[in-house]
Amino acid sequence: MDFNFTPEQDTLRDQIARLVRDQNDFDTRRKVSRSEPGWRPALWSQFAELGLLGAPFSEEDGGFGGSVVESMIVMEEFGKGLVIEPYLQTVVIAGGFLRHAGSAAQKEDHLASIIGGERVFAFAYSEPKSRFDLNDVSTTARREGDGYVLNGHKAVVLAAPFASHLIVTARTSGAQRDKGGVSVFIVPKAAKGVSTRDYPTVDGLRASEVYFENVHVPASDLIGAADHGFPLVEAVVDEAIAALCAEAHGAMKVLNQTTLDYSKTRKQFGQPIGNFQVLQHRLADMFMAYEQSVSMTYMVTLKLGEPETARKMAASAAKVQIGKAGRLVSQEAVQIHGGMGMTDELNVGHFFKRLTMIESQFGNTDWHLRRFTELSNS
Amino acid sequence: MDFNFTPEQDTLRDQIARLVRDQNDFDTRRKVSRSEPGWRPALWSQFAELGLLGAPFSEEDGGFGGSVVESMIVMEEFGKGLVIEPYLQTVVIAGGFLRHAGSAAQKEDHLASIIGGERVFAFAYSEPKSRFDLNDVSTTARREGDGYVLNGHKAVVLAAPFASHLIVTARTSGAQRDKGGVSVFIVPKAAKGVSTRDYPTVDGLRASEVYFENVHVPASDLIGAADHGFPLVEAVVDEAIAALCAEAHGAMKVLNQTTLDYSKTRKQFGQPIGNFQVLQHRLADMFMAYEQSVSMTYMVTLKLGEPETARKMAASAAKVQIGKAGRLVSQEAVQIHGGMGMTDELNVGHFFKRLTMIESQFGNTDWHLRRFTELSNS
Amino acid sequence: MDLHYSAEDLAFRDEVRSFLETSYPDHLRSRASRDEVTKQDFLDWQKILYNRGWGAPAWPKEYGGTGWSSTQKYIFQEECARAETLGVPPFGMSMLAPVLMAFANEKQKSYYLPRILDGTDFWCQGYSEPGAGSDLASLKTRAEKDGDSWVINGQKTWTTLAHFADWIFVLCRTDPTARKPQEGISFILVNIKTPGVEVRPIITMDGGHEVNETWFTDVRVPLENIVGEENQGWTYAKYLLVHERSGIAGVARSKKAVERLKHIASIELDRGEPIIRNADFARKVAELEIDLTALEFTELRTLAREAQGKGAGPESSVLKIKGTEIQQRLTELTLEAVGVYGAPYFRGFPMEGGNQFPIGPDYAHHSAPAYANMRKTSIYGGSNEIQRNIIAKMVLGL
Amino acid sequence: MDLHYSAEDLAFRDEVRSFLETSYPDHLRSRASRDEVTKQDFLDWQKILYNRGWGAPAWPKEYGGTGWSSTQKYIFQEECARAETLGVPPFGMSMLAPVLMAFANEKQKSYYLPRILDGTDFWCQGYSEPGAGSDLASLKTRAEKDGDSWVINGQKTWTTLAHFADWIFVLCRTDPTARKPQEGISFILVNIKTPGVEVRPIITMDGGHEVNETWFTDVRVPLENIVGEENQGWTYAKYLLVHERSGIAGVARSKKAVERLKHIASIELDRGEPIIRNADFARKVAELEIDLTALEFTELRTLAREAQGKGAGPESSVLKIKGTEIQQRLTELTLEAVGVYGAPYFRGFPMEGGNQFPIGPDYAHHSAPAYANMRKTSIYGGSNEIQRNIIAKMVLGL
Repeated sequence: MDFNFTPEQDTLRDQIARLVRDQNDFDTRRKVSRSEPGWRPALWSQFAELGLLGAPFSEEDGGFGGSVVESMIVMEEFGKGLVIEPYLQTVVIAGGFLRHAGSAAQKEDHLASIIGGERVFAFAYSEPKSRFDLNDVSTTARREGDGYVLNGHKAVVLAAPFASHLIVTARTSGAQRDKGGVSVFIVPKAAKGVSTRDYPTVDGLRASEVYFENVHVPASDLIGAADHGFPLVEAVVDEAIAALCAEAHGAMKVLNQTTLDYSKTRKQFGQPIGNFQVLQHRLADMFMAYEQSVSMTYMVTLKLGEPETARKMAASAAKVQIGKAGRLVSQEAVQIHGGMGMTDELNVGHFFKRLTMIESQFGNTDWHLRRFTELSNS
Repeated sequence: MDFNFTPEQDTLRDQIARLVRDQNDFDTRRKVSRSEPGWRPALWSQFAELGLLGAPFSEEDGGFGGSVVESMIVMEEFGKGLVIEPYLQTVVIAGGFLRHAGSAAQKEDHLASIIGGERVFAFAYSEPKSRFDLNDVSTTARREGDGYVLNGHKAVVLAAPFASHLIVTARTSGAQRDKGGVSVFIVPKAAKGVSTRDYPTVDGLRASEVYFENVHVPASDLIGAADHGFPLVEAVVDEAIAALCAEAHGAMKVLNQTTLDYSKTRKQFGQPIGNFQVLQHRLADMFMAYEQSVSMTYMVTLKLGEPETARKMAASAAKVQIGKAGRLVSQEAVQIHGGMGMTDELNVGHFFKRLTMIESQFGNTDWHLRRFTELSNS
Repeated sequence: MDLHYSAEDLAFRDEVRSFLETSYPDHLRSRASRDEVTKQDFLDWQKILYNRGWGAPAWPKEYGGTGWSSTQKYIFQEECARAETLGVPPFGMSMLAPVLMAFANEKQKSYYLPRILDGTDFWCQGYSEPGAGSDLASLKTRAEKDGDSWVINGQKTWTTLAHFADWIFVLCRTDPTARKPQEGISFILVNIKTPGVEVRPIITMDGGHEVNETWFTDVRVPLENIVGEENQGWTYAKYLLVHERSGIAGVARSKKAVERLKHIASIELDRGEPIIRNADFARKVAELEIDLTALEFTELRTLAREAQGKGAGPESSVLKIKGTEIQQRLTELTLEAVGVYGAPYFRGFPMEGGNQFPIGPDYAHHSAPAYANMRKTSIYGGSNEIQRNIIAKMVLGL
Repeated sequence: MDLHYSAEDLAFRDEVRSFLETSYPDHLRSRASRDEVTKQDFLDWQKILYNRGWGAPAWPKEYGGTGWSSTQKYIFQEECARAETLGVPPFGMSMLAPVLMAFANEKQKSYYLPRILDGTDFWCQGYSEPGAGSDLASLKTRAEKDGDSWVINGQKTWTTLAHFADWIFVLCRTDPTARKPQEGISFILVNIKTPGVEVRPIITMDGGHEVNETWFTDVRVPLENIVGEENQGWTYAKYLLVHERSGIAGVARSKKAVERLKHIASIELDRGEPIIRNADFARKVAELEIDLTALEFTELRTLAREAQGKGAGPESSVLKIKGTEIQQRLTELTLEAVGVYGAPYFRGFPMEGGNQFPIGPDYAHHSAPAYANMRKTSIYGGSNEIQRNIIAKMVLGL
């Protein structure tokens, strides 16, 4: 039992923290998110140079021999700075698919480009009617000759506007909600028949509706076994959830500190509002919510390697805790800041919006409570 | 639209309040509840003399021309004094069955005795496995000759230890949980084959397990139509719920006042604890919970005459609100009283226990939330 | 005790309902769910009400009001909510007007009130300042006498709809030497076109523009623009804050919003079924409906007390707290219902094809900004913390 | 970072587990779920632990403790919870003993500690007074020097298990003239059989007898019964309050209780199905399990910090708050699960047929009293309000 970071991990954290502080201050981040192209390829290159994009990959995969703990560190620091660049989609998710099920050729083709910062991925899985169910897939991949033909519509695909490649779930057999029959493909966004409508999201990211119209995909771009993609998707999404939890607790840390600082300086009725016992207890509750979120992030990160049921329960438990804590912390931060907390000018509202979106990303609190319940009582 | 009481109703309330204050102070109530027989027949006679037991009955039924509003007033005042005498079971419930569906002969036989205080009723409906479902009835009433033969076991029948008569639900047809096939009978407790095991309840009342072993009941003691008793039971129980809500808000009123008084006198750290803003806000929340409970009691009481769906939704909504408010108020009252609130010596714990039991009487908060949801979305 | 409307009240309800059906214009109908309501929208609706003689439902007849009973006012609100009409901005109609009626001189009353009634003047409120949010009495904006003018310097903030306004009523410090912060404050009316008044937008986190900073730099207004007595403004401000709290609970609008939420939840799918069949979601909607019913009856009880002349009093804090909690919860659940389509954001980005947003269902477009925006309700109008303080002090005597 | 136990730790766990399986006596097994645990029960269990050399898991070896690592202590707690053993009353073992080790003289240590270890002395705590609940420093009980004795007068309350106790450690005011209420307090050991000590039961609302009032009337104890310096008792009292907070979260016991709750919920029927299949009930159980997981990992993080010598510090307030909230919630849900059979009450009424209650399922008998009883947990040990004050002050610097 050990909750300590290695000296290398501490160094990694310091590097990222410095990079975020220097390159991603609040005004810069806001400006980037509101202008085209909505991210900074140059910053992405810096990530690559610093080795961030290879941090969680093994040395044999061309990475720096880290693990999910490294992704946790990156995401926590990114959460503190509201970083919009698609580390989650590219490194955690696409990287995760490749690590778990990529063929030697696929790894060869993609991993070095991910680690080097040349390729950016998006994960096209949700659909207009699928809500949060990863098995609810209407997009079809029809076998044809040596490959597949994809047709369908993927909804709110984060980072798709600047992705070079997409990871796409599609149905190779079965009915819309069957767990069998789901397959996973790598599709270059430039492939014929792929079209997108791009838009910003409320939390300052970018996303697309992605349409597939008779898109031909060679069999070599299938990741894992045909029809058996669902458990793979679940495994990767649980890793993405762990990373999101880290991002969320990073965001909560800053939001708590900002609110605490504000409560010590803002005066009402002749004294700092932090003197009022009601606010003191609410700040204490925010602190506890944050501490419990850190605990759950560690918990899920360290349990990603457990057997399937334990891993899923860990991911759902963490997502539930983080969802509730994020709501509490973000709502209270705005409330304690009063009118100022409502403005676009302070970072408070931006953390509020990001934490709100995290709550529903990869399944909201209720969805994960139900998954946890079903696993717990089965 | 009118939320005012008539002068007669105001007078009734004053009379009851005086009676409760004079005859049912906390120490007396505690002593009575802990000694045999666990209630006061003499006090019951006083209720009769004052006309309380006839208050909600029409003049043609021998009552005093009141309505559910009169029962609400009685129950609210009884709630303030934690009165243990079985007004709910005898007047509201048995009286309700007779009002709604009693034959002329049944009214003739029973109503005058209820109003006069000679007969006391208990309502034997729940069973060891029925939880809160009124249709879940395993007790059987087999047709035999000119009557019925009852067999079964009723659980936690409040007031049964001192009842002269029981209202019993039994199955005349159908399967255990069918809504059809439930019938309602009046059974003298002295009838051959009726046996009881009596015990106290945590809130200072008395109850029995009631066993029916080949109990012969004449057809003339069937209330309403055979097999069609369920809607009748639902209607009467909704009236009982309205009465319970009144009792609960009466209890909350005293508990809030007691807690408020305590917070003004009890000192910690050199000042009354009511000076601490955290307690101020919690007392404000208790006040709001109480106010909302009063509103919901009025609401359900005034909607008892509405069509079935509206009546049920009103009853469930009120029970949910009162259940939550009672929990909040009772828990906070104990917490704010600190150690003293935990003792048997103060009335706080006794209100706590009564409010706790009310929460589950005739269906707990979850049960009524589900009923409300099903009616609302059907 | 009785819940039923009288025959007269029912006839009145039908009259209102049919008026709204026939007279509420289509071009405003589509506005209600849009991002931004324009000033012209407000003016159009006020003109229609005015022409019908219902320009000021809550005013006494002598000022051109309807003279309605509190039940009639309640019914009118209910019907407007049911028809999803625009709201009427409260600043002139429900905030300033009662103060004028109670404290202004005849000349002021006869000049300003008719212009509020027919929509000529659009008012906004100059109360809060950067350093004085819930602590209103610590305001710093000064008004100094100079000849026949007040000269005003200072800054107000959170001035809602100041960018639409013709006039602003301003709390100013006129006696800086007063012993208590509540003393030495005056209530002054300022035409917003007066030189030296500058309105700067505050963009809120939902991307909307409702509130502003309003700066006063050597703004000169006639001495006669003061309402009531010099240095007595705090009394009028407080009067304004406790007066006309009816409707503060927003029950009728929230009832309509619950309907909308249930409609959305009957369309949005969860595991292939409408999400309203999801036990957790259904429970949350039911809890909200039940809370709203409790609030509705608490408001009805308050109205009954008011009708008896007993006054709403500090109990109106209950209506404010519970009403805003419900409004916030409604937007939370709506955002939850729409799932992934809560994320796309359109405000400020040019849309193709006019009113129709291109991505996801219509009802989802505004769900996340609405959730963010409604956080304001527990902050403004005396934060919910202040309301709990008021209950503790005024009701519970703590 | 790593969650796994080392091979040594796993071997230790097996050792503890097999010890508990073979050595925990049957007559104590049936006690755990009974109303009242007797003094003899506690003594029996302590004797068994003592004989195994595990009489004081948390003490250093020099005092007869185990010298275990914090992981080993954690494992021991987990296994005891898993086996549902009796708890060891904390007053002597975890509260007084650390104070003695840190501040007592050699003679005191060598006399008292072994007698705690082998169960000879049963201790209770004389801290709270009727006028001083959470505000401990305002205590009034006096100890005055008279010849070779302290003469103690006053009243303590909430003295848990004083009716079992041989000794009580008492905070007394020894310098009434001290400037601050925290000063002038001494920490004195009193044999409870000393003339003038009177223990009066306090019956709590669940009908149980755990706590007492303890009265001191001219109680004479030797001067040497003071621990440490005269008038420095507040320092020792605080030391006691922050020391040995491990286990305060009660995670292991609560995990076992969740198991029991789920077992009950798999038996109790709702609409003919086990209530654990009811979506609302299942959700509440899941939320509790998740909260407990969060608490477990927060405790593990705290242990890890402690193991590095960083000290638990005021973060232990988080463990206390969350731990007690979970314990309370567990009893709430258990009562909810058992339905109508939560109502019958048996304590103090003679039962037929020995241990078996006659009405309803076994697990229901104690559910309502347990719910009522557990309300104490957010009051005692520094109320949860005090804990939040501590977080605000000590952690957040407010």
